[in-house]
Amino acid sequence: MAEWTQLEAVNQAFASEMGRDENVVVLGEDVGINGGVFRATEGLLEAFGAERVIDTPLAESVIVGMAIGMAAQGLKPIVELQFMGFIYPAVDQIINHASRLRNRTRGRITCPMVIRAPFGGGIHAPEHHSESTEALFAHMPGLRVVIPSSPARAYGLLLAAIRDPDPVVFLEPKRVYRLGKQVVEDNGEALPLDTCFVLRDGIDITLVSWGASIKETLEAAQQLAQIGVDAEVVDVATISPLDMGTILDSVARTGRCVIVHEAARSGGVGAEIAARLAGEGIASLLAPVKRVTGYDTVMPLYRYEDQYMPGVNRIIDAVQEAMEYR
Amino acid sequence: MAEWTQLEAVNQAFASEMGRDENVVVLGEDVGINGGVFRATEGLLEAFGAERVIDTPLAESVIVGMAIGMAAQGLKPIVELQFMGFIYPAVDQIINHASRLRNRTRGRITCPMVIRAPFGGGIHAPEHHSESTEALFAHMPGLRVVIPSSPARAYGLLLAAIRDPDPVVFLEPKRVYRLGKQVVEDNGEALPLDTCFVLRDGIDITLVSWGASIKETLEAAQQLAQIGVDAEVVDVATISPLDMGTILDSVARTGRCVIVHEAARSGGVGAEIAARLAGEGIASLLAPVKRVTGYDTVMPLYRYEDQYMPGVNRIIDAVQEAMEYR
Amino acid sequence: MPGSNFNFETIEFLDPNGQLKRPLPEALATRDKLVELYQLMVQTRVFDRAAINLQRTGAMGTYPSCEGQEAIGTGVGYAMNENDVLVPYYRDIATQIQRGVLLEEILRYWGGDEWGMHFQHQAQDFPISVPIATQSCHAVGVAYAMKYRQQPRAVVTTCGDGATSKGDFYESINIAGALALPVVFVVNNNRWAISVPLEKQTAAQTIAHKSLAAGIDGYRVDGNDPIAVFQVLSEALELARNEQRPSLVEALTYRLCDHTTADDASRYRPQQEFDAARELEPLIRFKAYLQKEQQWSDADDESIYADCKKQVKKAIEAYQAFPEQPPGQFFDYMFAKRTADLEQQKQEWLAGVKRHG
Amino acid sequence: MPGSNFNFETIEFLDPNGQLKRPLPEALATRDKLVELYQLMVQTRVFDRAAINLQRTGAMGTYPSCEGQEAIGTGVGYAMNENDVLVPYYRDIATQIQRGVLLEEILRYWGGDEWGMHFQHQAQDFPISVPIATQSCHAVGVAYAMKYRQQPRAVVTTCGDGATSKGDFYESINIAGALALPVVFVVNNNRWAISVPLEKQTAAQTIAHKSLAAGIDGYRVDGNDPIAVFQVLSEALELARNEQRPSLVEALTYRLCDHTTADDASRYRPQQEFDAARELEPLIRFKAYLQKEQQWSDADDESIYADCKKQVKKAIEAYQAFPEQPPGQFFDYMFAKRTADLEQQKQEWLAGVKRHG
Ligand SMILES: Cc1ncc(C[n+]2csc(CCOP(=O)(O)OP(=O)(O)O)c2C)c(N)n1
Ligand SMILES: Cc1ncc(C[n+]2csc(CCOP(=O)(O)OP(=O)(O)O)c2C)c(N)n1
Ligand SMILES: [Mg+2]
Ligand SMILES: [Mg+2]
Repeated sequence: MAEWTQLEAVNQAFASEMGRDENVVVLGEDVGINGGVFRATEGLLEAFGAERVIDTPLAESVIVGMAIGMAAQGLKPIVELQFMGFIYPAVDQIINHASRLRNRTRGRITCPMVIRAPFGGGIHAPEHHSESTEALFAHMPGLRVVIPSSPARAYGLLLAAIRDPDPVVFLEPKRVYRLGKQVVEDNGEALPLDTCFVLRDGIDITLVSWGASIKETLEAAQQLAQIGVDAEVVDVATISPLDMGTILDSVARTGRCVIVHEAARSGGVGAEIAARLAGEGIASLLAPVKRVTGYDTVMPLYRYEDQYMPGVNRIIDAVQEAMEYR
Repeated sequence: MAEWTQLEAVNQAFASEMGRDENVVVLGEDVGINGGVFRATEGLLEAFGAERVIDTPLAESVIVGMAIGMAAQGLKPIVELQFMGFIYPAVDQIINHASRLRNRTRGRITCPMVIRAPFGGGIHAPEHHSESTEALFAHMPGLRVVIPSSPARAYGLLLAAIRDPDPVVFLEPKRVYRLGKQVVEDNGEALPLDTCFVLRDGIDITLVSWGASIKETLEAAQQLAQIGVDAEVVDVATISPLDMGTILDSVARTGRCVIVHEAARSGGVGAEIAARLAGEGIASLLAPVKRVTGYDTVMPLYRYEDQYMPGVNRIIDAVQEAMEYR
Repeated sequence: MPGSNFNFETIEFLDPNGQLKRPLPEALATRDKLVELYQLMVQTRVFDRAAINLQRTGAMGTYPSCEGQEAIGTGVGYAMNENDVLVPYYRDIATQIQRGVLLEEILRYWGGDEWGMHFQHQAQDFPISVPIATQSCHAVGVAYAMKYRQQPRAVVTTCGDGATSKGDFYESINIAGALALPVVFVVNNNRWAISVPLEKQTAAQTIAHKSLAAGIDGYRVDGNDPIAVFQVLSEALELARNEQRPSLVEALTYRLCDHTTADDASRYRPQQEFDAARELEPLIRFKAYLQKEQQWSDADDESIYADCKKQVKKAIEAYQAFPEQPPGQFFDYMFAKRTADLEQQKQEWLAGVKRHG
Repeated sequence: MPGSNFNFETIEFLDPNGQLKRPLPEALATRDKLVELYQLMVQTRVFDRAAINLQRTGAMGTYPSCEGQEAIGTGVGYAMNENDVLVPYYRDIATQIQRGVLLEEILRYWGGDEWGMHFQHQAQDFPISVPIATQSCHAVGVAYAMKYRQQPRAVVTTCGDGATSKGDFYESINIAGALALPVVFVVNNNRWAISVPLEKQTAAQTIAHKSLAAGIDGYRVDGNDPIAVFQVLSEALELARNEQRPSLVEALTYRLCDHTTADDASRYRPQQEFDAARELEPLIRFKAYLQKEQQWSDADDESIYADCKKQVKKAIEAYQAFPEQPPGQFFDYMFAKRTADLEQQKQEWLAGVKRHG
């Protein structure tokens, strides 16, 4: 069995599913001979040909809109948008059409398609290359929003996303694209969507996160263990629709919750999770729900991005505050 | 003093400010001779000429992008987007530029501009004419999002939005555009942004809402009074940045909170308010924070939209649940 | 100005008096076919008037009339093969009825019911797209799938003159050219986009000139002449199906109606311009032709109108007889299977209905 | 195909051997001016190489080289008036330095500091726009303001060949035409958009043909010849300023570099094509011309390079000497005044810094 980075896992999921199903096609800017700017589609052109690995003109709206038309004809298009900062021209097609065609036609025309974009900061990239605006899509009825945080989950969730009969926005945390390898079996097996993954069991507090921030969250949990705080770590993975059951169960046991995400705090997905805790989960709460997040600012240019990113220290501080709350 | 509908109040705010400041220009589809599809800009072409009341081609991205260029040159453009469902092609310009130019240039280039759009359902309009996606913009750093709910607030807040040195998304609840008149003094005085308005004092529970839902919220409060529940009603008005102080103060007194909005529940602005209650406000909470909202579905076509809309009954039910919670 | 002196010839068969200026295309050279074209236009007109009336009497919501523009859809639909795909906009009733969409489905949609876009007898055509020009993008995707599968099929997508100002229109024609896709973009140039006249919409010499930006074929056709529209579309579709040559067809017509029933065109439209356009409209012209050249009698005409009215009456009855959606159906088609959240919300909703009725 | 036979002539002054093919424009007919053009190109090239080097050594972030494309910015900047406005993209260094942007500011931006776009000596020009083609929209707004105030000024906005596929580009040229705005759209056609060659980007016969879609003037110019670029831009700007005639200028060149320092063009770019383009590049050509016609000596050349290197060295020193932003400055420029939320978040952030250093 192979050891893969997340990026390799994405690439392998492609190769596996394209080999299995000739309706799967890939389209986007530079996905062909260049293999994508991060190389996620490397080798696919050679393996599957230019009809299935389509270098498009530079036009995000028609790229996504075209995928909708393809999907309506039974293809399973996978769109690569180069960076999440360039998803906005396609928002109209995603919100007004991809997510609505099934409902609009009462099931006659559907949109099985995946829109992939690398997202998040921390790689010293230029302006607009560090976006975490997953909350925009999580608020959109009719869309699934899926975020892997390990090679195995990248592989299994991407397979699930491709096979899903509805549109999936698949956001790949590029900061951890090449950080750490994992043995993944290339068995073509999908992981379940709409399900959180509990990455660490614990009894004192529940840490909830997704994407690249899982890294700092797990690090914080480890450091906390050394000072006697036993944290449960939940990777939300599918941020919409939320598997709130898993989180509520965990908080019912721990009584405390810290949510960690890179996106701006106000209106982030953390707000929805905290709101449900304030609703259904209120009886479990022994302390304020804390959010360790990006700030309500633009991501600074790279020289200052570390100031912005939610790091291990900030997580630990929040946990300690929550633990001390009486 | 005149009695105005909200629509007339918007129109008068325009007239007043355009008379005062010749840098104010209005642009959009059909804003000229047609006076806008809702007639919000009626009479402006005659009064201020075609250079200041600009009928544009049908192209939302360049309409907003052009306003950015105008604002950079010291004009104060007011964009009308015909319906909120047609704002999405302009999302790229709003998020990537209007909200960021000040920060990007460290204050050298700024974007004093207003983007107006009628929003919300309930007028039996066609598809895409009933959107309430204010949460998208509320999550965007660098934007103000302002929603009036009465003629006086429409007038005063629109003046404030035009005069604000930064971009404002100004969403007008079209369901109440012509519902009820109010005496408003045409004195050119702005109301404060970033401030909630307490519309009704009460001691038992805090009802938080904005836009057209204020109508049902106030109705619910009145009915509740008859069964002995004294509800405070807060109109958030500026949904970003949130004036959370007013809401926290109120809940500190009442201990209970129901949030009402038309937008889809998951990831709506109600989530942010509830999340802050679950954070800073937790010590005040005597009951779960309830959200009475639209569902996580597309707004149904008009024959079924009443099924979707959060009505008085649903608000009262939620309040009663909250009141009964021990 | 460089380039602006290039001209696209406007293709016409029938002049405004119903005089045939060129020989009939072979495919239309029988009386039956010609009568069929006329019938389609009349059917559309009669339906359109009835729909406006339904709206006026509160039995239906906002509706966009296509009065004066019936020849475009008639010619377009007549030129399409059954296995082609239509990606329409909201003034394509004449095309849609040829594609198997039921009149009562069209009413049902504007009557505020999603089932109006379910199209019982038409599986592949798109529903109309309300957000202007967005459908152009879908059309190129459908065309891509046809090309990928090496099928000799093509896509027709339509939009208005105003729509040609939108980025989506241009991105679509450009990608259609770049990838050589079997798609024909038909522009209903009715000279207005709500209250904005064509002159304010673009400085392009013609809408057909926009094809040059994408390197695709461009055509201009008299959009009040169903024969000309049929002929141009037939050629364009042939090239699309067999040679993957995309094209843009500008069909010249006039919006002889308000923008929709929510609009009042008298606020902005010069009466003279309207009166002049009335003279050129397709039904009068085609009837004159049939009378002159195809022994068309007043009785024939009356009988066609009577037929069409009967059809429309039946459609209205069918519309009014549609069953209501089961309560809370709006939860059911968001995903292939309701998510846990939606399941919970639906239960909550049903409980509320139970409580309050 | 209708229309595709229309040709835009490519305007050239210097041939690839540095031979002058037409008389010099009057405005450039002194040795000093010509040397100044050369100096600008050399300055840009020397800076560009140094910037790449800073990136390679870890002293700066990703950087987009403009090697081979120096003549465009040189000619464009030289044609602009001080009170015109530039709305640039990321390969316009030669223009920006003429507009008062400091070399150290450019480094500072790519070095990850917003102050690099503050432009101490240039108040009105836009910073570069990373989201492709979005800047075209801003340009028409700036042009509108100039026209509104009846100022004889104009806007130049630039983008790449790939950018012309985007809706924003087209919406902008179309509205510029419809509203008759004083703006010149310059397209740096370097034949690649990262790994996508022009042939895959569009089927348009030329980029200049896209002007026909908007009804604005179109020009094609040899983008490796600063004299030709200057001359075309001068004419286009004159028409923009005085007659509100917008135009699109396609400048033909080649990207003699990777897309950015994060790219490796050898993965996709045919070596032969690259080698052939090298032969045509602007600096060699212009030097040959100066040598042939303007008594340019090797010593002159060396001295110009030495000068430019000195400038660049100073710029790098200034870049390295820039003070750090005060801690937490990223909270301070979101709004004219920090909102209550941002104030609270900044305090929270400062407390964290105090706690952990
Ligand atoms: C993106 C978007 N913006 C605005 C609207 C509102 N609107 C509906 S139709 C229309 C005018 C369309 O004009 P045109 O394309 O010429 O088509 P016509 O109605 O004349 O057939 C406008 C502005 C919309 N539906 N979508
Ligand atoms: C909207 C958007 N999509 C994608 C990108 C990523 N990207 C940066 S430059 C580039 C290619 C641009 O090519 P071109 O317009 O020809 O300009 P050039 O770089 O060749 O000068 C791409 C795809 C982006 N910056 N913005
Ligand atoms: Mg029209
Ligand atoms: Mg290029």
